[in-house]
Amino acid sequence: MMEMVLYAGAVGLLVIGIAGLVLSHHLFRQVLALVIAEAGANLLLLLAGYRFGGEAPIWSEGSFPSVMVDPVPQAMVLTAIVIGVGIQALAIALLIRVRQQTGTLDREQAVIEMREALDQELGRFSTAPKPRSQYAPKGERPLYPVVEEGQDAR
Amino acid sequence: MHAENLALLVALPLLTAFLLQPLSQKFAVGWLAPLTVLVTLLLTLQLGAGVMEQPISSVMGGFVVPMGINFYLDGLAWLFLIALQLSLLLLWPRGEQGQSVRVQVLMLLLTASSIGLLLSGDLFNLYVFYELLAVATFGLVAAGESRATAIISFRYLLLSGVGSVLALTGIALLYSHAGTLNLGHLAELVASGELVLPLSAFLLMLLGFGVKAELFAVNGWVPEVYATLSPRLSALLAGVVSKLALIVIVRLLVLLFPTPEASQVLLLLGVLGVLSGELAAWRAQDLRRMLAYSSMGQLGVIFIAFSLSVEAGLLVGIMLSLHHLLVKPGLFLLTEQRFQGWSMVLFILFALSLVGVPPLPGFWAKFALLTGLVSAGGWINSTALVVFLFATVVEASYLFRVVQHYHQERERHQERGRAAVSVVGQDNSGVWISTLFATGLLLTAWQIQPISDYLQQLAVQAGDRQQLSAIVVGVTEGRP
Amino acid sequence: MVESIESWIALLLVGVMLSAALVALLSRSHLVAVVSVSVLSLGLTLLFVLLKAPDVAMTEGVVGAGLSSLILALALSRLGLLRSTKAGATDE
Amino acid sequence: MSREQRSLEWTPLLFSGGLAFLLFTLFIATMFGEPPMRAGAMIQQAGGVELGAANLVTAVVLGYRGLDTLGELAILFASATAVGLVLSTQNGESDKQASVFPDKIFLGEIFESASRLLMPLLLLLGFYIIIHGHLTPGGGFQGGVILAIALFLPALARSGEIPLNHATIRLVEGGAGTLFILIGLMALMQGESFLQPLLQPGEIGALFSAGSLPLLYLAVGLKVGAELAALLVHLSGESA
Repeated sequence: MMEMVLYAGAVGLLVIGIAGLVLSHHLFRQVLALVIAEAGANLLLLLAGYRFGGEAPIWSEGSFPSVMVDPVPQAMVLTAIVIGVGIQALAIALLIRVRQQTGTLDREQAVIEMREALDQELGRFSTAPKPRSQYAPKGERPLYPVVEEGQDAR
Repeated sequence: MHAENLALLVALPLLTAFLLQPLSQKFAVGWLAPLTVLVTLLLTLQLGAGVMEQPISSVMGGFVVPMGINFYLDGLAWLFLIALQLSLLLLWPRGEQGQSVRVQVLMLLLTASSIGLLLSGDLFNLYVFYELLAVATFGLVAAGESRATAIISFRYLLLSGVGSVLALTGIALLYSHAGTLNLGHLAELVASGELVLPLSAFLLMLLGFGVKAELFAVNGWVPEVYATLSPRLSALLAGVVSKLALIVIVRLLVLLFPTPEASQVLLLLGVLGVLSGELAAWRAQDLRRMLAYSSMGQLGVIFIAFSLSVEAGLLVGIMLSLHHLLVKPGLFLLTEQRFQGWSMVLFILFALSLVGVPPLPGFWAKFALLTGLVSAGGWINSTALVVFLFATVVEASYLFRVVQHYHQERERHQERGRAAVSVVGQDNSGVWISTLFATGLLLTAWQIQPISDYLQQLAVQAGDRQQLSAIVVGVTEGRP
Repeated sequence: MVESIESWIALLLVGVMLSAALVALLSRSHLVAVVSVSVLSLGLTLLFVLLKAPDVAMTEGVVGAGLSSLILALALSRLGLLRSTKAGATDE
Repeated sequence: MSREQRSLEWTPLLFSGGLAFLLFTLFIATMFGEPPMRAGAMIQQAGGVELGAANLVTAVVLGYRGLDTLGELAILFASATAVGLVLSTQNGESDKQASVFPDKIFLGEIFESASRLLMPLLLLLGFYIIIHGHLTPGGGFQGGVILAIALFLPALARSGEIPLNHATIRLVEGGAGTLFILIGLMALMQGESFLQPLLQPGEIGALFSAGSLPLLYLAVGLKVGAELAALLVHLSGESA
């Protein structure tokens, strides 16, 4: 039963994370979802080295335990956890910048801003018919709204 | 040359990266980073002397193989190492971006991780280098000039994050079946039939490592990122770095999953990549995104090539990769400024080769794929063949639409009695570097026979699992 | 019997972790979401102890429950998400 | 624009359900509890003797898979560098924002004096964990994180100066990473391979044992501490 529970937990975290990443409309929640998915993957990796009745691979009372769990996945999970936190910090930093650049943390809104900025910066070559993207804004509006700092906090 | 020195190729760029920031507070160190790459290039040349006859393997820390991590240098890795480091030297960011110590540091980390990806013989270690490559790329994307850099980099980070979670899951699955992650050791176990790895592990790792290789379904980042990066960095990422992830995937396919099912998955994703990439490129509104989409399509073609049988597929795939490695950076560099005169000539040359016009190398690579697909037979391969031919037509149409557009623009300018376009003091280095790539292309066209013989040898070596496990694990007896 | 006790603890922890994950993604308040991610990390830490991985447990405890939560809390303040709820985040 | 109007998207949910089922069955089919341990068993036999580390995980992290650890340090370094790049391009802007911000974490005087008391204790604990990494659970990563938090606490409480300035952090960052690589290179210079453990393994369980592993862990701890401190400083928006 134990493996059922553990694998259900790990796979559950992984899938909740990935689904949350796809479904969230808020960029900050997407970061949280990534953190959750990573936790699930780490747990899966650790489970790959578990042994029934095994002890932690540490010298105690003059000898190593006779049955030990596999130390290799443990070392790899250690590495993966630290990698994960580095990426998480970078994601947060990028989010802070996203808010400065586009003034929003809503996913769709940010994508619209991005496409507008790109179209404006790269518009060099236009022989193909201009397609209306589903994200294109309706009606007249300034190409790039100037957003004051801290506007959405008020 | 001492085989243990393989580690230096990764250690030296890392060392310089760590030292660069403290040093830069005292001295101007702009030259130190490229110099390091030059040193590793020389080291590579020295190490690779006998590698075509006998690949070398070196275990970090001097442990026995399944315990320690090994570096493995064969002809394939060596060739791409040289290509990587030459491209790095040519495309090293200059100007305002190059002044920033942080950008230099990230470039060095990119260098170290790329070299690591080519050399490492351990799956989890590959994952670590892959993550390092990813993080360095996020930083470089965010350092771009566009107003949308942060959101683009963030979206790339999320996609890549999902990829790495999937890859990690694949590694976990593989480890719980095999109990080892060394590629040589695994290859030996798989070849002897002692171990059957689940295809799903391949799928998970394919999606994970495929993010950087512009594999279909995980290539959503490509147009945005290449549109915001400076042309040099786009050239570097599209030209060389994508091939490194590709080589990782190919090694997985050849060494661990030599089953028809795995190849078919690759073929399917390749076909979808070709279709989506080329059609998107046809509809693209600007040159950079067009090139980015077309790069997705061409990577798809390369995936199709690698999905052929090991003997035929490796050779064709390597040919196509090398061709793309010469052409795509050249094209991206041309987007640095407006087209005129010489850059137009270069663009047409690259476009002709990309489409596959006879004396140019692109033709030979595509022809090899064509014959490969025809001789492989079966309805799947025939479908791939049709898609591939269709893609070539689409490719030709959009590339020459660009030529036509710029030609018309130029004539319009001339009618108004103005010089085409001449911005005073424009930086022309992009065109010069692009010229170098074009020279490489023409040299290849000239020496096509010896080069393809060499690649043939290379492919045979890269497909030789027994040699690999013999060299890496050191067990040869008891196996024919 | 030890086996089954461990199983029950594992079941409890997994339940807590999965619900924390759901709360983190579904709750309206960002603060609650961050707190649930920390709870998830704590649960994972205990599970790692149960799986005889003290090193990993320590890392997860320090990194996941400590540092990562600190980073997310800083993010909340820097992104101005402490007051606004998920729905109101972009309504200006 | 209200979020409530967005209907639940069923396709991704169904897809995730399928994925969950697939992964679950895949992993259930593995040999849980009795892993093959091809590499692991060898390490368990050889690890203690070869490296003299009482904690086998440490032996793997710094010995057998030392390259992974180096790569990981590089990732943290890359991440800190990228964060610096992202958040420093608009320094003026972010400073203005920090002062305008209504939501700044405010922690009272109690926390401030507590943090002053706590900091040396945490520093001590961090170093203790680092130097006992080869004996007991814990080591460079865990200790390093504690160091970073200890250094950051006063900043959080006083929303001001950090006991270390940026130049020092950078020096430690660079120095510790260099130390790790140099220890690795020393073996290479002696004709052995990169990252080969130096010195004698010594007696398992003693503080001065496991050869150069404690030194490596010290480098890891300092590096991790410096990187994370730099990250936290950048993220908190302090212009240190």
